[in-house]
Amino acid sequence: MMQAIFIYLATVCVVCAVLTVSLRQPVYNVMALLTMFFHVAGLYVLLNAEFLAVVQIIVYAGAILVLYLFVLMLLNLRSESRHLHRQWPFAVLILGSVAAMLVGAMQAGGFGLPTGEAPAQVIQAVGNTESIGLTLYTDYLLPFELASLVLLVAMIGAIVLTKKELIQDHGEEQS
Amino acid sequence: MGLIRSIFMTELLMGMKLVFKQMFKPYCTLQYPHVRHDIPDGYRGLMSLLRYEDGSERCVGCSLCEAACPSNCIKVVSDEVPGQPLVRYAREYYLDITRCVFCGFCTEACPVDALAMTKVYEASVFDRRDLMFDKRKLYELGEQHLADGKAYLIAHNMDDGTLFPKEGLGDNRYSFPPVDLGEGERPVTVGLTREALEMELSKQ
Amino acid sequence: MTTATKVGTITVTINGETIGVPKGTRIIQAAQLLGIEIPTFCYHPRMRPQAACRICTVEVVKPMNKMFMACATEIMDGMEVLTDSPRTLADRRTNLDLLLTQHPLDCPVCDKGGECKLQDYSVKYGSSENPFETKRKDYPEDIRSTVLDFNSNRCILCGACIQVCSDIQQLSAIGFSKRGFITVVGAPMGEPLDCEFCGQCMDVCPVGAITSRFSKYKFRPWQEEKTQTTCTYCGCGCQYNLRTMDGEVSRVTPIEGVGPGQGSLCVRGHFGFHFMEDAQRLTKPLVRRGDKLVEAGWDEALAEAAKGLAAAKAAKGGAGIAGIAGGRLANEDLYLFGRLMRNALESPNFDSTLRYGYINAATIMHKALGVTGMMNSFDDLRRADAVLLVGSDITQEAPICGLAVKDGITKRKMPVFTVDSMKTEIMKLGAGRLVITPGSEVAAIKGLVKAVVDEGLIDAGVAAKYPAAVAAIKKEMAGTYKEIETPTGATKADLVAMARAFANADKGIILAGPRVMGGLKGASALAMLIDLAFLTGNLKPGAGVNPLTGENNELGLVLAGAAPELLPGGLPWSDGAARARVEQAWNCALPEFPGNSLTDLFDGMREGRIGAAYIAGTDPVRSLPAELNVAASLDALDFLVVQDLFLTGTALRADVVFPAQSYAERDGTFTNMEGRVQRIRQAMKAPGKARPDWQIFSAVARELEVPLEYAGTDEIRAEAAGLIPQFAALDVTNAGHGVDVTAALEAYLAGAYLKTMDDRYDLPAVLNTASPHETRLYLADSLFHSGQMSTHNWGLMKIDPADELVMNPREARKLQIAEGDKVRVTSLLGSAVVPVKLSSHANPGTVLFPKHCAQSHVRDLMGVVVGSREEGSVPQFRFERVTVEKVH
Amino acid sequence: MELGTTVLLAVIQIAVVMGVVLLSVAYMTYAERKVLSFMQDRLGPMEVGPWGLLQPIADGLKLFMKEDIIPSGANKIIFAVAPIICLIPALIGFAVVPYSEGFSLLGGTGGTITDLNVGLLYIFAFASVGAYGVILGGWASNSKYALLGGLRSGAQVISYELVIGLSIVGVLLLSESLSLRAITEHQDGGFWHWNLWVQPVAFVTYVIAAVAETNRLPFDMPEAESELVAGFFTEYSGMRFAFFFLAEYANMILVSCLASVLFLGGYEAPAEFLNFVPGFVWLALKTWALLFFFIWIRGTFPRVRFDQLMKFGWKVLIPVALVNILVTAVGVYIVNN
Repeated sequence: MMQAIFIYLATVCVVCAVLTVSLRQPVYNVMALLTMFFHVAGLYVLLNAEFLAVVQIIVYAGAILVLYLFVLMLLNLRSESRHLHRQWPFAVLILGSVAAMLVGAMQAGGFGLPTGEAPAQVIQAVGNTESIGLTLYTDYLLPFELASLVLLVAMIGAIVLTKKELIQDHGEEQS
Repeated sequence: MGLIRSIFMTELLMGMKLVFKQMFKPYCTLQYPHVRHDIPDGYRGLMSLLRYEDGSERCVGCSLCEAACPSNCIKVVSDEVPGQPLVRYAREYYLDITRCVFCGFCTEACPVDALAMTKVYEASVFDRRDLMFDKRKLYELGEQHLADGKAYLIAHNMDDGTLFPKEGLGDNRYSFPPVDLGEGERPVTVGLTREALEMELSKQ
Repeated sequence: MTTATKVGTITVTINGETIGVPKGTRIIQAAQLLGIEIPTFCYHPRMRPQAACRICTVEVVKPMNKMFMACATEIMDGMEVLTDSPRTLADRRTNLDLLLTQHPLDCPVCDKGGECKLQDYSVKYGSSENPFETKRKDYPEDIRSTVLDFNSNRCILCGACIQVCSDIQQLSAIGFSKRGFITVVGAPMGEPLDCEFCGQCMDVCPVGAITSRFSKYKFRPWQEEKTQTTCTYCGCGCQYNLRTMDGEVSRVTPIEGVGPGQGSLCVRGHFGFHFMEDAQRLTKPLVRRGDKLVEAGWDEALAEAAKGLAAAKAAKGGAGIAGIAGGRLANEDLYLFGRLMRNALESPNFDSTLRYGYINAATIMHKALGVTGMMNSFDDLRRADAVLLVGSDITQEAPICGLAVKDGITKRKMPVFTVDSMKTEIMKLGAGRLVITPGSEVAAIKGLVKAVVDEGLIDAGVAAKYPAAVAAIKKEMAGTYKEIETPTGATKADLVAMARAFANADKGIILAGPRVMGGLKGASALAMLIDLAFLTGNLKPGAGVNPLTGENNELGLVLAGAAPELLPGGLPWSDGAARARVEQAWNCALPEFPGNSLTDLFDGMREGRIGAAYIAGTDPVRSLPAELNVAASLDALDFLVVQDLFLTGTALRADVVFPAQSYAERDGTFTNMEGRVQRIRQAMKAPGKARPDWQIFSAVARELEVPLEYAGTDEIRAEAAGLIPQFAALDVTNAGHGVDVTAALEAYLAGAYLKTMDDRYDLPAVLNTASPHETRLYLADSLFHSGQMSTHNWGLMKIDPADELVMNPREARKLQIAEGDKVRVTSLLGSAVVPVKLSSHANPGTVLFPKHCAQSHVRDLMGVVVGSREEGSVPQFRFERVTVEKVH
Repeated sequence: MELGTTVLLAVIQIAVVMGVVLLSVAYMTYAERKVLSFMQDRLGPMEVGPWGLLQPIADGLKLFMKEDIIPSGANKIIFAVAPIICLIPALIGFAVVPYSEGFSLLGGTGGTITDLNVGLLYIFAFASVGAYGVILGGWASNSKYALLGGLRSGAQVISYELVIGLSIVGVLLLSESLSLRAITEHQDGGFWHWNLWVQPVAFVTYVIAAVAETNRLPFDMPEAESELVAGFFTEYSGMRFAFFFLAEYANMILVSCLASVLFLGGYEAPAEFLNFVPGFVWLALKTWALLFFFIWIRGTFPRVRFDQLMKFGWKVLIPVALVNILVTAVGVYIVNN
């Protein structure tokens, strides 16, 4: 049962991922990506990580992809899409090498990856939100804080970069 | 103070309070098709043409209504009454009600009180061409709403109630001979009736 | 009227503004010069003041303080006038109140409502309360006349209508009858009005007392659109406003002070506005299929026409095609027609209705005096010292020119001498008359010249300056008066008296009518009149010889060169330099020899020399008598194109008929007899697919692959003006007015003058001597009709059904013929039955029949004598000897 | 519990909840028209049924029978899919709303269709997907009004989702769970236990953001009639229009339900002695009170300008919500220790 659901989710994920880069209409790309996000969330659910699944949807589907869609609508990409598709041989080359690397890695290491401190039983007992919280704020506190710091820097940088012109404009207006 | 007011949104709450109180006031609308307004006599509804009491047409075809009309929706084609030299009448009279602004200037301009506005305000039809009133339609309206027409003229001080003796007003200087077309001799309106239009269209 | 700049002016101050005016100026005229409006009902700038309406009252402060009538009071030097002082306004208000005691307030049903002076002044000066007791008059409206309705209830008795009838029209057809409160205006003795129906009484009526039956109740002034245009019925070219409502003509209104008529119109101009909307107008091109004319599209008809014309050209050469133009065509059309014939079709055979007589005037006037058309303008006529009118019933043929003469008679007691075979209206008003036998104009003119020579009336200056020419004329005058008295019936005493009176006048104007130019030896007759003017010293500005045109735009035909012996500009074909100019302008070669004239063309058609013809704006089948075999000639053609408003007798024989537009539907210009080039303007839409004539010519040329492309008539006129300088300026009298003809005259006298003298004064043979019939029939012009256009007016047909033989009442009584009886008219060529109308217009021994009328075939009774080539090849068919007998 | 029973239980609950929700949606439209009418001294719909009670049904029938028009130049697939994308998330959210205390049914536990332990986040996740329907619908219509409406909606939804998310963090801190049932039970024992009293600021920001999130007046920028005709669904008609309409009203009910769960104790009775009244009645009462509040606001306030809306969201509500989190966190820390 679980196997069947996994196969379905994984297949759709892969197909949607391919469609995301191969469809010509930008909005269709976004739709394909959206579908993929949902199925990735499904994978999380299969792994008993409901929190992650839901956050995946909120963050990726609900926020980031909406912004993409937003930008796509503001730009009329129809005429430029062909130009983008000319890069596909290059993409195939890169993807091919990455895939080869992955296959090599898997052949070398096998599927027996180490299990973490929160197997399914633990999560069901404690609740997956708590599990994630615990993991993040104990073992991975430093990377977490570093990541947030990097994000903060990126945000401030973006604000400074965009605000620069506005500040200059104001200055010119006043002078 | 202002800060506190905006934090607690007092103005907004005051507005909401007012609206809430309004909910309990009685309604002031009419349930239109079931209940209707009592329309005052001066109401300017659809235009109509009036006849004298003996059935002769009042309109003398002077085109003053056409001249007074601010939206140019009236067209009068005047002529002599056939067989009666020197008697002027409107051979054709068109009123494009789609362009009418219901100002009533035409009725004020009319020297013989042949025009009056009825209390008919429901003018919707299924065919726009039906809103091009011709002479026949206008006289029909006038016959159907004669009382309204009379009341309208009195309400607008265009008449003191002595409107309908056959010879017109008492003051002889305003006397116009009534147009007597005789029974059966009434000229067929040459207007663009709907049937005529349809025939025209079917020809094309 | 008045010019303020004359020397010796007196000054007047009106409302504080001072102006210098000539003596005799009246207050109202001075006020007009200052732009001050004084209300008036009865005053009219072209009439004597009558001070009847009393509304123009003004206050004079200096030299005496008193109220005066502005229209009748002549200005004294230093006069001070107030036109809107309280006293004046009070007087005006009282006047209006008094007028309104009786005037009915039926403005809504009154045709004048909206342009009524009484309305305007009541609004401007009147009061809202009338202090007087009001009483409505209740006269029944007089609707017995054909055109004009009199509503005496509305009449304010200003008398303007009566005055215009007596002063300007000189007919006195209406007047006041009864007295006091019950005074009414109308025909005398309460009879129904039966006059010329010029309608001017209606125009001057300030209120709606006189209205037209033709427009009654059909318009309101504010709904109408006004289009100033030119009347096309005769050569006068009056300007009027064609008023249209929703694309239909509602009426015609004159424009005061504008154009040749100065605001006067005749019955044709005023009431002949129905033909444009006649149901018989051609609306689509017609093409002959078998023996039927069927409707076709323009492309098809144009292609057909071009094919037929090209085939004729290929078979018989350019000279195998004939073009005939009529005066209905505008200047631009004629120019383009000429170019189509001579340039595109390379045919010299381009003739027109000029051939009916005016061609003689065109050639001789140009040869002798270097002018085209008239030497004088209508204004000159009004100011002349004497007028000699030969062979023209001017009030019928050119009514507005007649009014100019009448104006001189009324205002200046100008002597008018008439030589004619009919008792014309102007004859009754004139100072002297010679009633002569029909067809003897040449002899009468010779008599006058002889009287001048014999009585020593030759101008001293002329005698001294040109002795050879004078001697040559004197030599020709050797004969006795007997040879003049016999054919004309005039006595020596009459001739001498008239010659003496005319010669003694300082500025004498000679007017020559169609009976001079169109008769036998027409060119010589006109030359004799030039001799007469020459001998009496009248070839100078303000005096001269003037041929009157009969048809509309005849001068346009001349200027466009619509005759084989003429070039554009009215120059003779023999003028090599002019021909070269035309060749250069058109970029083509013109033949050395001129083409055939009208009668030769018809002969040519029957003999097969002419294969195709293009006839535009005229109907020779109906306008020429049967003896010329016009119909047979046209039938003999391989191909005939006709372009007209109606399906005329000519059009019936055509292979292709083009529907043309009338003058009211298009733009263009017409040339009147004075030479004024005046605009016609589009006032309405043409019926169906009719096109303006110039566009049709242009389209035919395009089909013939000779592009004559123009954007509009202005462009054509601009091109034509290069060859025809008269077309360059609009609305100016071009012909000969004010031109010093001395140089041209001297060249003429020095040239072939003496040679032509040999046969000039030879009298022509007496008309139709072979005929056993006694009564003389003359085809006369009618005031009410001129042909195709007028007879398609139901209005004019109602006024004058026209199809009547006019007989002298006394003679009719002898034959026991009453009005309306049918008579049989018999000539050598056959007989026709027509009804009779009795009128003293016809002399005993003479009967008249309207020229334009084709119904009764009276025209076909006329024998035709075609004049010699020197005399313009004019087919003379206006006189015939007939017998009139009652049909029982 | 057997799989069959679970499915049956789920199906029954889904049917009941959806039925109630859809009926509420229908009568919400009626209530809105009526309440607005009363506020404006009118009577509102009166023709269909007694006092116009059948009006929603008539409207529904009308909409379902009307012609379905797809504008030329529209992207047909997305045009057809957008209303569905809009409607499904709105309805799916009710799956985790606890409408009653747990009860036994067919051997399982009822009271919620599924008591997800991340239920709150689940609702927000699907609410954020609803924005796709609006944006895609606006884009696919090939109309400038629809496109502008869709764009505005995108911007607005993203901004106010943040506010909603931040404003409930306080509640989460207090109840220490993302499960809606847990949150409700946390407020057990009378109205003075409600989160409303502990989190008044959060409640206010939540309600404001909820109004904005559901595109209601005074924040109905995406469909501002006077500017954009009908905003993103200008070109829609018939069934598809009805879907958008249903989605909007279902969303309103959902956020109201959520507000009652989060702040007003959900199905809990306001006092112990009222416990005999079933829980779903209390939830319905609280929800309807909030819905009335929505209508009341609509009847009172004029529409704000778009820049005002964005400024208000980013510069006022988000800082306020953040401060609220900070204060709550500190408070919770102090109390816990």
